[in-house]
Amino acid sequence: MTLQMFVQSLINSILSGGVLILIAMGLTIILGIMKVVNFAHGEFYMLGGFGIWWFFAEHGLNFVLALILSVTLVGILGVAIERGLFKPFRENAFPSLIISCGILLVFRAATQLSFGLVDHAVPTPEAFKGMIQVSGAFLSKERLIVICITLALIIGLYVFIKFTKAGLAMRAVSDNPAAASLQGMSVDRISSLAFFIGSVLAATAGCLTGPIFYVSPTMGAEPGLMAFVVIVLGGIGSITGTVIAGLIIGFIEGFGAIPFGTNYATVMVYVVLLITLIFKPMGLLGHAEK
Amino acid sequence: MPLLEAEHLSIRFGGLKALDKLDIQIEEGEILGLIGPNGAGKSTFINVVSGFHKPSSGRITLNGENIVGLRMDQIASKGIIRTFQVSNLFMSSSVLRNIQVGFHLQSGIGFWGSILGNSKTRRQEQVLHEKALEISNLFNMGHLSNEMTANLPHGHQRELGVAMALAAEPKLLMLDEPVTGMIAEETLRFMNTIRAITKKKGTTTLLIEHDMKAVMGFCDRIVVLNFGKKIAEGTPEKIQKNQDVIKAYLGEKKDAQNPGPAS
Amino acid sequence: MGRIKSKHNNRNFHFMVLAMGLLLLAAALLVMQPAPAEADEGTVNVGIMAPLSGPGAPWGIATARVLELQFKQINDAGGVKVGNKVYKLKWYKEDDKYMGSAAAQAAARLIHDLDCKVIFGTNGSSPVLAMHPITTDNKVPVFCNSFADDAVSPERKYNFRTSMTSHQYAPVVWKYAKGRWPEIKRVAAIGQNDATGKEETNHIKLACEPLGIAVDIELFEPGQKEFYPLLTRVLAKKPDAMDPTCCALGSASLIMKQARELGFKGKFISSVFLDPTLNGPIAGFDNIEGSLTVTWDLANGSPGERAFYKMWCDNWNPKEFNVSPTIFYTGAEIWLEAIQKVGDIDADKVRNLIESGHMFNTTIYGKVKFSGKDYYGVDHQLITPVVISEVKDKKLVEIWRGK
Amino acid sequence: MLKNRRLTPNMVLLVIAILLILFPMLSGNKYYLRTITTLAIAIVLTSGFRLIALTGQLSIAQAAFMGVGAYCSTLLIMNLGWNSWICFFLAGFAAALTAGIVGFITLRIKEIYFAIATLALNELFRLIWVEWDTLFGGPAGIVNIPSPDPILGIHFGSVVSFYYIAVLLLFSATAMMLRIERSRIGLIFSSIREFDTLAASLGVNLIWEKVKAFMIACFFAGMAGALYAHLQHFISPVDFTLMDSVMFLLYGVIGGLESVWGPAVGCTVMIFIPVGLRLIPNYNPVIEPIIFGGILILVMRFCPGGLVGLFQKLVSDLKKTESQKGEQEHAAA
Repeated sequence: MTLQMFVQSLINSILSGGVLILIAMGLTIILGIMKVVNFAHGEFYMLGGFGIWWFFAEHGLNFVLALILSVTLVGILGVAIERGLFKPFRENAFPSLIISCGILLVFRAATQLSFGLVDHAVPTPEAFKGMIQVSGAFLSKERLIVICITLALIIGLYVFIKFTKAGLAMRAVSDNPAAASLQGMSVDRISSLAFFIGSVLAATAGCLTGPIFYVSPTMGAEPGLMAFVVIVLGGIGSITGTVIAGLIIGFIEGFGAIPFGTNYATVMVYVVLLITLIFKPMGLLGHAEK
Repeated sequence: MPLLEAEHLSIRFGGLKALDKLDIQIEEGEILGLIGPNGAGKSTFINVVSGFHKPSSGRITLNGENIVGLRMDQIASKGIIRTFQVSNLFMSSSVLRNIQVGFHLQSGIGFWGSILGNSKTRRQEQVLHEKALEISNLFNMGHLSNEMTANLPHGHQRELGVAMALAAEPKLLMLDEPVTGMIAEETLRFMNTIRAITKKKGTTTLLIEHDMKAVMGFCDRIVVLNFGKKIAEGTPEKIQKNQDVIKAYLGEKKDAQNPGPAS
Repeated sequence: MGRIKSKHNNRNFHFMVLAMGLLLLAAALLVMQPAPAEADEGTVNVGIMAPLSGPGAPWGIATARVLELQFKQINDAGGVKVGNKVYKLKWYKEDDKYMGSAAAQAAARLIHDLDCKVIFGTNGSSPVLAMHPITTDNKVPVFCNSFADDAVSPERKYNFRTSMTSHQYAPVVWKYAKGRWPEIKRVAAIGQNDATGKEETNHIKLACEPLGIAVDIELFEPGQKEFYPLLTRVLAKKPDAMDPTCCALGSASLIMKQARELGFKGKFISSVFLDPTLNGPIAGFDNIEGSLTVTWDLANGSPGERAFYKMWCDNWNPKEFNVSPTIFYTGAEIWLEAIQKVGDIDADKVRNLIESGHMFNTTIYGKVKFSGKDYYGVDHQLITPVVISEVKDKKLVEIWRGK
Repeated sequence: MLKNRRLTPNMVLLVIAILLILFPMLSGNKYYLRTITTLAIAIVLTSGFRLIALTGQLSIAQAAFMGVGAYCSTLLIMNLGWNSWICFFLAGFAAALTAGIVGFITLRIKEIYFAIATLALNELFRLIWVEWDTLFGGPAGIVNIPSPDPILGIHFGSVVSFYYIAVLLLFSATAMMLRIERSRIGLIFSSIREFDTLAASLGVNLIWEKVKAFMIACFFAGMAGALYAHLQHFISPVDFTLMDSVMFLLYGVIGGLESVWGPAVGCTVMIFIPVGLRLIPNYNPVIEPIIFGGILILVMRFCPGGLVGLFQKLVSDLKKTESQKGEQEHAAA
């Protein structure tokens, strides 16, 4: 492997890992706090993408404005779904899993029916165009910006969970909802907040990757699945674990693809997940309840 | 040779030594009381013996055979059955089904017998059913046998836990605070039932209790723990007069303002 | 659960069984009630099978739209005259979900329940192969589009493919490319890791190797969007040209975009499908400028092609246009012409006509016939003109047309 | 009808059985025969899923084990020319054996972690079938799978014969599930789900019992897979995907996992809804995912116990009001 290929693979790994982390982060918060198994998480990513396409590409809004608008709308939708559908099923895997599967089917089919049959391109904003070259390896500016924003969001979220009052409340609810509500915390409000943050993060990932890839009704399927792999590998509810697991998977995809091809890299991801779970049944940084 | 022997048993959680080089022998057929103030390591001892926790060091032998490192179910199949401190039961099953799970090791019904459901299996199942009713009658729960466990009053739940353990026909029965939350009369009745059954069947019993007074009348011998160490051992009369024991309980009363044994 | 000994629960158990019985009874009634939809006197039932949901939906929905309009127009014009009878068409639409099992089930409905005499569909190899036992056993002709070689073979007696595959396209386009740019020595063929992608990349390999071009095949899981790792691997082998189109439209576009981002300077040559109006927005128009493809601009094609494209634009969003409907539209045209010609809707007669090398006149491509005996062992492959176009100024420009 | 307390469950079962056996004679519609055949396969798979769920584990890999059975029987028949009926059982054993090996490794993983591990397993199996094309035919799959060999001159090729094989498989699987439900194995399985530590303290070997459940479930999945291969005459990796595994999960939970009848009810309802919808003139299948998703959401939102749970609740409510009425009358008298 030449230096150029190594640097390129490094950049590739960080980028695919970063986007994965962004999506998985929302899921781990939702699953960690509410114990709701949300298979429809990828659909919030998809809706975020459609938001940016609708506001920015179709209606010519400013990119940042379109991002904020789309992310907020998806967040509100997330809260509405949480209040309306998931609320009775906190701590209850089966019903929440089924409901989320239903949401997934409805969202996917509804977007297909309302936004048509083609994959929608989202143009890259002028400011983000162009390439950067690092020791022979290429990195487009739009990707660099995604990496930066992802990094900022991860740090922001970490600070939020570790140091703010709301974050502390979230952790308390996650550890023991009954005790937290006895101490006067509103489990309802914290759950809604968690769901809001979760859907916002997924939607942000959708908005940011919109111009890099494209927007289609089925775009949430693969990231939604991989997000589960990431959080289970990292340990549910652990932010550090999610970051580590996301990077591990990013690196397997980035470096594994070079000697073996991408389809074998996918095989390796699942093998690594299984082996990790055999030795650490609660994921890398997950800890047993009780 | 004692039935169960623990030698130099230690376990630590983080920096805390829950058990500290503990030596305990349990003789065949006796009722041994294990008492001590909160946090003395009584439940930890049961957890270690039953395989729930692994000791940091030390040996546990049953009839001279080492049992450290075995899984919970392997230890159970060697005849060591425990109950739990809080009412740990199959709450959404009936009383009878709870007891029937207790028969797991004794049922004698194999996989294929169970699947095929031939007449032999049916007979065995009938026998088990009757045995389960018998056990529930021993604890005056015969009329409740089809009730859902979660609906039982607290006292009955505690009794059911012991009934399940007895159904497994243990060599060594370990009862973890079986009378918690019972009023005095209930306690008396319950403890008498247990003593009657175990003595009749010759079951060796290890009884853990926080309430010293409650166990005095029932145990053949008592071991007192404090901070994971054995501080006294002997007949109930001897223990009641032991200065170290009194100090341990009184000390606790002063520090944690816990209602002591006398209250 | 299962507290069998309890009196209370015994009753519940009892009622559960009752519930199931009632449900099954209802199901049975539902099943027995409608008699199979026998075709009325003067109508003939035809089936449309397409992926109406799932990843193939963009093709399937477009196909269903066009075929429904086509059949409606025929009925409005008085129907089809077969022998001395005039039939109206009655069509039924089924969703194969782009899955084999669903396609088999859908074919069973169209044939056994709805008595369809012909099926137009479907995309994808797995669905076509899965419905074969049912359609062949019941002698129902299938006009399909599957890039798997296996979809057309002697034992699939009533399967006809009305789309050309990379097997026909690749030799032509690569021969042309090698003639024009002799410096092409190494090609990367990138495809989706499914039956279609595997066949297509293999066709490219078969076409290129006789020309002295080495081919590196690279496959990826369907739905993948990040091709940087894959392309890093591909570009390390320094290919002179790339065929990235053995996959869904979006994936192909992304591969081209990302290859350019990673510094790929060579040509994109497509043996499957490349259209700047569809690929361009995602791939970037600059990135695909100068590419070579077997796709051509229907809007500037033969009169039939122009009319077809206009029909789409009159009724639906031009942006949603794709080639899938043309394939099945052509299939329907051929079947209709065949039954009129032989004066019967019998599948064997239609098959004999097609295998006899009959020239069909009424298609959007002009005169076409079926061939393929030397490769597939049976003349069930429709041969349409091969056109090579180049992408110039964001448009397809025809540069070569075969006969 | 509900008041007829003399109607025993066994009688109802008998009626269902007779109906199923007579059905091909009552209606010659091959489409419905085929639908019920697929329904039977789905019920067998879903019952297996439920059996695993009984031990508290959520398996999203049942389609993969169905695939193991399908590929095993197909390869043995087509490459070695073995008798298809022997292969039919071998398919079950192969799937059970695979499940046993996999189970011993993975079944100590719990809850959602186990669900995702099985999900990965399903993907791994699929990728093996896709990548190992010399043996498994790759993504193109295996075509022209023959019909089962004739027994005593009876040929098995028609839809009706597959229907009867499927019904037979359904009966034997259901009988097995009922037997397990009523026997000590079922008791031990559910005790693990309710409280594994307590079960272990009474001598239950958690892993072994879970592996047992997993193996029984996968045995039937494998047989169903072999039947599926014969029915379709064609298998490919896309027939045994994650989505199919999730489907069995959905069917099971919609029906209700608490009851042994849940999978049957769930599969019947969910498979017959699309069939029923197609009877509506001019029905457009495009909206089907929305209807399907809507049903999932509504059923779970308003009766988390599934359809059987809902039915039980309705019946018990009815009885409650009846007995209240009775008491009132009694009091009045």
